[in-house]
Amino acid sequence: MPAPIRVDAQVASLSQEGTASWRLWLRVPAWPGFEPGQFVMLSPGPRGAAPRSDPLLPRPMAVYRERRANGESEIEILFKRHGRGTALLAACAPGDRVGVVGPLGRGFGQTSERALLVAGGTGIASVYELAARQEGRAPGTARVLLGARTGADLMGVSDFEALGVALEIATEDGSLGRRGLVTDLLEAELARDASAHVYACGPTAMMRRCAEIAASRGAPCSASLENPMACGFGVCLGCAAPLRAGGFALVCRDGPVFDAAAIAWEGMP
Amino acid sequence: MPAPIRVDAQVASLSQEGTASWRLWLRVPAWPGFEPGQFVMLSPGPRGAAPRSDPLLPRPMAVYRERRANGESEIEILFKRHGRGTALLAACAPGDRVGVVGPLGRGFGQTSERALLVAGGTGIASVYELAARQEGRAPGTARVLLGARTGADLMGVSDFEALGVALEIATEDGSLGRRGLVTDLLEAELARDASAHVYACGPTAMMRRCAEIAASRGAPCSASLENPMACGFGVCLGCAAPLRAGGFALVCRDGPVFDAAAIAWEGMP
Amino acid sequence: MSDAEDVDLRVELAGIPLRNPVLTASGTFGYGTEFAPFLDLRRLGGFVAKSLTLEPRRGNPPPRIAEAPSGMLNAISLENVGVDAFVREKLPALPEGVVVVASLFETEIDRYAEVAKRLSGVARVSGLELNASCPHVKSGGIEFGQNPAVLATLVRAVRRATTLPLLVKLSPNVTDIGEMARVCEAEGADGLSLINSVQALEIDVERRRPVLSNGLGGLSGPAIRPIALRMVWQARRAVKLPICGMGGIASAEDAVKFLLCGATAVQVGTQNYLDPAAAAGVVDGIRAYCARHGFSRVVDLVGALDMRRP
Amino acid sequence: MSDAEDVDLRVELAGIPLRNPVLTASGTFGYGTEFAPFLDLRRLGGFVAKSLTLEPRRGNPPPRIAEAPSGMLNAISLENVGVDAFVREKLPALPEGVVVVASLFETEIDRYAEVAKRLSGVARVSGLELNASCPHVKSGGIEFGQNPAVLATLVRAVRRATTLPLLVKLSPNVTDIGEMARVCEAEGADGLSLINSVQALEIDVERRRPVLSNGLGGLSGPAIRPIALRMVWQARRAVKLPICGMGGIASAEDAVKFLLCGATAVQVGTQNYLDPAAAAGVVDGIRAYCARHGFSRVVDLVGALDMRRP
Ligand SMILES: Cc1cc2nc3c(=O)[nH]c(=O)nc-3n(C[C@H](O)[C@H](O)[C@H](O)COP(=O)(O)OP(=O)(O)OC[C@H]3O[C@@H](n4cnc5c(N)ncnc54)[C@H](O)[C@@H]3O)c2cc1C
Ligand SMILES: Cc1cc2nc3c(=O)[nH]c(=O)nc-3n(C[C@H](O)[C@H](O)[C@H](O)COP(=O)(O)OP(=O)(O)OC[C@H]3O[C@@H](n4cnc5c(N)ncnc54)[C@H](O)[C@@H]3O)c2cc1C
Ligand SMILES: Cc1cc2nc3c(=O)[nH]c(=O)nc-3n(C[C@H](O)[C@H](O)[C@H](O)COP(=O)(O)O)c2cc1C
Ligand SMILES: Cc1cc2nc3c(=O)[nH]c(=O)nc-3n(C[C@H](O)[C@H](O)[C@H](O)COP(=O)(O)O)c2cc1C
Ligand code: FES
Ligand code: FES
Repeated sequence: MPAPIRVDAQVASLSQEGTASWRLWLRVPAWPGFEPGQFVMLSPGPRGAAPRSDPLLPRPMAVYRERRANGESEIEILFKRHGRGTALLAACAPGDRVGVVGPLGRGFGQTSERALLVAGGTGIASVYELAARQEGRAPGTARVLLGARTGADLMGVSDFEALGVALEIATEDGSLGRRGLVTDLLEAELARDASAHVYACGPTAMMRRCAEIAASRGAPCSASLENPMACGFGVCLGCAAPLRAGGFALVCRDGPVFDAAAIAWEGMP
Repeated sequence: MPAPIRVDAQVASLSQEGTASWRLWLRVPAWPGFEPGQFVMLSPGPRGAAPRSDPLLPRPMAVYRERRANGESEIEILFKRHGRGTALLAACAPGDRVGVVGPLGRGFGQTSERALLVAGGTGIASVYELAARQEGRAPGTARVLLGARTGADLMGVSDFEALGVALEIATEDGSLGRRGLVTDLLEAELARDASAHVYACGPTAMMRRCAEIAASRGAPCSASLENPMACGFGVCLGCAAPLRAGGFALVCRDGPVFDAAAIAWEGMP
Repeated sequence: MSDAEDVDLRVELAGIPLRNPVLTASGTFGYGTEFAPFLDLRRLGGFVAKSLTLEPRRGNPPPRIAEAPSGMLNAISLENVGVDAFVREKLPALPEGVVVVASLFETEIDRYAEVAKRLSGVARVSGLELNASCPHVKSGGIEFGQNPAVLATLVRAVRRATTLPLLVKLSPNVTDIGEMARVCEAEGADGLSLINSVQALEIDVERRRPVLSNGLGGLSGPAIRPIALRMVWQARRAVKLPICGMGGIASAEDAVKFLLCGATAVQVGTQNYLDPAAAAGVVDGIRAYCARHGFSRVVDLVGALDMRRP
Repeated sequence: MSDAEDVDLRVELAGIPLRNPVLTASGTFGYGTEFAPFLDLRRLGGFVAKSLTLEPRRGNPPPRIAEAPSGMLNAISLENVGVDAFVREKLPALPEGVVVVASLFETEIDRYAEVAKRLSGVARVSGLELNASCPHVKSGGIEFGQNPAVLATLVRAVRRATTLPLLVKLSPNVTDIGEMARVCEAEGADGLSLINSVQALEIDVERRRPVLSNGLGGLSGPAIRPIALRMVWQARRAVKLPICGMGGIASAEDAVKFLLCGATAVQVGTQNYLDPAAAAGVVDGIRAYCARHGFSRVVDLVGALDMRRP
C-alpha cells in the first residue's frame, strides 16, 4: 500500500455530470499512486491566511482514477453534491487549492477469478478502478452492476462502457437499463452462476442486501463502507463499524473494504 | 432618507483594481436609492440551504454609486481585501448571491457652499458620490484630496478624474501625486482658504488629524467613521463611538457621518 | 404530509398565548421598531425587548463586539433607555397585536424588584424575562445566575413584585443547569429562558490585548448551539416549567431541534443581525417542517426527541 | 524584529522540559505512530497519548462523531488499548527523542491510581495527564472534574500513586474553573491542562433523535476557542501552577493567544484531523511571531496579555 501524503492540491478541472454529480481533477504533487478502494480526505474552501472553520471536517472521497498530465500527477474524484462540504467542492474553480490527505485505507486487494461489482449512488466511484484493473489483467472476468433511483443520478457510466466490461444497469424508475433495484440484478446473476466474488459499494441498505444475497448463495462478498469520518487515518476513532464477532473495526484504517459477513449490519448507522 | 431593504442581491460583475482593491457591481431588486455617506451590510458566501456561519457577521460597505442597467438597479461597492469577509467578497463570481441590507445610516446631508473632501484608504469609497453630486449641483465648488501609502493602493482615482473635480493626491512614498500625507494637503488648503467645509473619511488617525487641523483653522469638519458593526441598524449597540459631551453615539444609526468636533477621538478603538 | 396552511402553530408559554413559538431574543431586537422596515412584527410569536434597568445606562466603551468562529463576542454592558422611557416612548411606538416581553436586569436585588414593579400593570407588556446573567456586585461580580442561593433570593424578590408571567433567563456558565432550573421552579417562576451568551475571551495578538474593552464578553451565534441544546434538554429533565430555548438559531431546522429537546418556544438572537427578517423565515420553515412530517400542531413537536439508542 | 532561527522556544511544563511549547491533545493524536507519514514527531514539544484505562475498552456504537458549526461533537467513550498494551506495544514503536505524556481515565478512583502506578517508572513516559472529564459512576455519572470534593480525592489518590510530573486536565463544564484549579494545586498537581471538550448535543431533525448514539457528546474545535481562552485566563489568575492550554487551536496565532493568557504550553487537538501536520506548522508560526515581535524567548510571551482598558 503506498504511504499517504498530506498536500495542498490544485483544481485542474471541475465539470458537472447529470443532475447532481461532479467530476473533479486534482493536481497532486508527489502523488504516490493508490489501490482500488482507497480514498482521500479533501478540505475545500479558503486555506492559509483566512482558513475556513465551517464546515470544519475534511470529506472522505474515493480515488476514482489517476493520470499523468504534462508531467504532473492528477487524481479524479467523482462526487455528488449532498451538503455543505460537497457544495464547497462543487463551487471550486480551476486553480483553487484543496487540501488532500491520502491515499488512505485498505482497498479491495487482489481481486479473484471472477468479479461481480455491485454499486449504487456515490459507491460507483469506489469500484471503477477495480473494474479497470480486473479488466486489464483478465479481460472478460469482471461484470459490473450499477443502480440508481433514476438514470440522471448515475455517475461515470460512460467510463465503464469505455472499459468494455460487461455492464448492467437498474434504475428504480426504469429511465435507464432495467426497472428495479441493482440488488435484483445481483440475485439474477448469482442464480445463474454463484462462483463470482461480489464487491459491493453504495448505501448501507444496499450493501446489507448484497451481503444477504451473496451469503444465501454461498458467494464471497466484500463491501466498501461509507461511514462519517473526522480524520481518515485511525486516530479519532469516529468511524467505528460494529462487527459480528463483537467490538468495532475502524472503517478508515481496517477498511473501507470489509468481508461483508464480518459486519454487524443491523448496528450500522 | 430612503427606507432600507433586505434582499438577496446578485453579483453583476467583479474586477480587481490596483493591488488589493475590488470593484463590485450588485444587482439589487427594488433598490430605493441612497444619500452620499450611506452604507449597506453585505453577506457574501453560501446562502440558503447550506448557509455560511463563519465568518458570521455581515460587512459594512459604503455605497460607492448606483446605476440602472437594462431596467435593473445596481449599486457599486469599492472594497479592499482585508480579512476573511472581504476575501469571500473578492471570491464572488457573476451570478453569485450576496445578502444586502441597506441603505443604512445618515449620510453627509446637504453639502455647503464649498466642500473639501479628504479621504484615505477605504474611506475614498464613502466620498465619491458626495463629490459627484456637489460637482453636479455647483460645479467647481468641490476639491478632493486623496491619500494612500502608495499609488497602487488608491481606489477610484479615475472616477474622480472623470468627474472633473479639482483633485489632489498625496502618497507616502511619492509614487503618485505629492509625497507625504493627505493631511499635509489639507493643511495647505486651509492655510490658503479656511472657508470650506471639510468632509473626511479614512483611518481613525487620519480623521482625527483632519478634525484637529480644521478646528485650528475654524473650519467645520464632518467625519465618516468606520467602526466594527454587527447589525448596521441600531440594535446590537456594538458600534458605539464616544462623544466629547460624554456617552456614546451609534455609528450605524446616528452616523456614520458626525461633526468631527463632537467625537472624543482619544476614545475611538 | 398535511397542508402547511392547516398547521396549528399556537403555543402557550408560561401563561402567555403566542400565535407561533418564535420570539426574538433580548438585546438582538432592540425595542422592536428598528425592524419595522424588514418584517411585520405581528408575524412573530413575540419579541423580548433589550434588558431594562431602573435608570438609563450608557454601557461600555468600544470595542464592544468581536467576531469569533461561527459566533460573536459582545460586551455591551447595561446600556438601555431605562424602564420609564421604555414604557413612555418605546411601547407606544409598537403596532397593536405585537406580543412584548420585557427583560430586566440590575446589579442589586431590590432594584430588580423595582423594575419589575414598574413594568407590572403596563398594558402592552405580556410578560417579564428576568435576566440573571448579570454580575452581582455584592457577591463579587459573579453572575446572579451562577449561585443557586443568590438566584433563589432574586427570583423570590421579583416574583413578589409582579403578577405578570415570569420567565427566568438562565446563565449557561454553570456546572448544573438543572439545579438552577429547580431553584426557579421552587421560587415560583412561570418559565425558563435559556441560554444567555457564554462567557468568553478573544485576544488581539498584534496588540496583545483583549479585543473587547471590557476584557471578557459573551459568546453567541451558531457556535454555542450544541451547548444550548444540551442545556435545554437537561433543564427539561429537571423541571416541569415551560422552556423558551435559544442559542445560535439560524434556521427553522435549528428551531425545531430546540422544540424536540423540550422547548415550548424559541428565540432568534444573533441571526437577526445577519438577516433582520430571519425570525419570520423561521416561522414559515417550522410550518413547512410540521406539514412535511405530518404534525398538525407544533405543540406535538415539543419534547418529541427519541433518546433511545438507535 | 529578530532572526527566527535565534528564537528560544524551550519551555518547562510542570517539570517536563520541552523543546517547544506545542504538544498534541489526547484522543486527537492516537498513539503517535499514526502521524509518522505526515510529520517528524521530534519537531513537536511532545504529545499526549489517547487516554488509557486499566483494561482495553471498546467504546460506543456508531455514530460517534457529528459536525457542528466551526466544531465537531464526539462520544467515543473509553475506547483504548489499555495501559499494559500501551507500554508493551505502543511506546516502543515511537522514535527516540519524542516526549510522551500518558493520559489516564477511569470510572473509579482506585482504578485511576492503579493506571498511574503502572505508568510510573516506564522509561518513555515523561509525565501523566489526569483526564478528569470522565463520568464518575459513584456520583451518578457527573464528571470527576465537576465536583471539587471528588476532584480533590481523585488528585490526591493519583498523586500518591506516582512521582511523575502530574498534569490534571480540567473539565470546562463548571461554574468556577478557578475553584477546580485551586483544588488541584492544593492536592499537589504539578500543572493543569485545559480545556477538555464542552458537553453538547446535536439533533437529527429528520429522525428526531440525537445524532450521536450516546446522546450527549463533547464539542471541540474553533467554536470553543473563546471559551477556552477565558478559562485559561481565569485559571491563571487562580493558581500558580503551570497551564497547558487548548481548545480550538488551528494556527500559530491561536496558540499565541493561549500563551498570552498565561499558558506555558499548548495542545493542538481537532485540527490534527484536518491537517495531520498542523502542530508542526504551529511551531514554525510561533517562532515567526516571536521574531516579528522581537521576542527572543517564547517564555516571555507567557501571560504577557495587557488587561488594562485601552
Ligand atoms: C471511504 C469513503 C469514500 C467515499 N467516496 C465518495 C465518492 O467517491 N464520491 C462521493 O460523492 N461521496 C463519497 N463518499 C461520501 C462522502 O464522503 C459524503 O457524501 C460527504 O462527506 C458528504 O459531505 P457533505 O458536507 O456534502 O454533507 P453533510 O451532510 O453536510 O456532511 C456532514 C458530515 O457528515 C458526513 N457525511 C455525510 N454523509 C456522508 C456519507 N455518505 N459518508 C460519509 N460521511 C458522510 C460528512 O463527512 C460531514 O462530516 C465517501 C465516503 C467514505 C467514507
Ligand atoms: C460605514 C462603513 C463603511 C465602510 N465602507 C467601506 C468601503 O466602501 N470599502 C471598504 O473596503 N471598506 C469599507 N469599510 C470597512 C469594511 O467594513 C472592513 O474593511 C471590513 O469589514 C473588513 O472585513 P474583513 O472580514 O475583511 O476583515 P476582518 O478583520 O476579518 O473582520 C473581522 C471583523 O472586524 C470588522 N472590521 C475589520 N476591519 C474593519 C473596519 N475597518 N471597519 C469596520 N469593521 C471592520 C469586520 O466587519 C468583522 O466584523 C466600511 C466600514 C464602515 C463601518
Ligand atoms: C449584542 C448582544 C446583546 C445582548 N443583550 C442581551 C440583553 O440585554 N439581555 C439578555 O437577556 N440577553 C442579551 N443577549 C443574549 C441573547 O439574548 C441570547 O441569549 C444569546 O445571544 C444567545 O442566542 P443567539 O446565539 O441566538 O444570539 C445579547 C446578545 C448579543 C449578541
Ligand atoms: C474525537 C476526540 C476524542 C478525544 N479523546 C480524548 C481523550 O481520550 N482524553 C482526553 O483527555 N481528551 C480527549 N479529547 C479532548 C481533546 O484532547 C481536547 O481537550 C479537546 O478536543 C479541545 O481541544 P480542540 O478543540 O483543539 O480539539 C478528545 C477530543 C476529540 C475531538
Ligand atoms: S475517521 Fe478517524 S478513526 Fe476513522
Ligand atoms: S452596528 Fe449594531 S448598533 Fe450599530
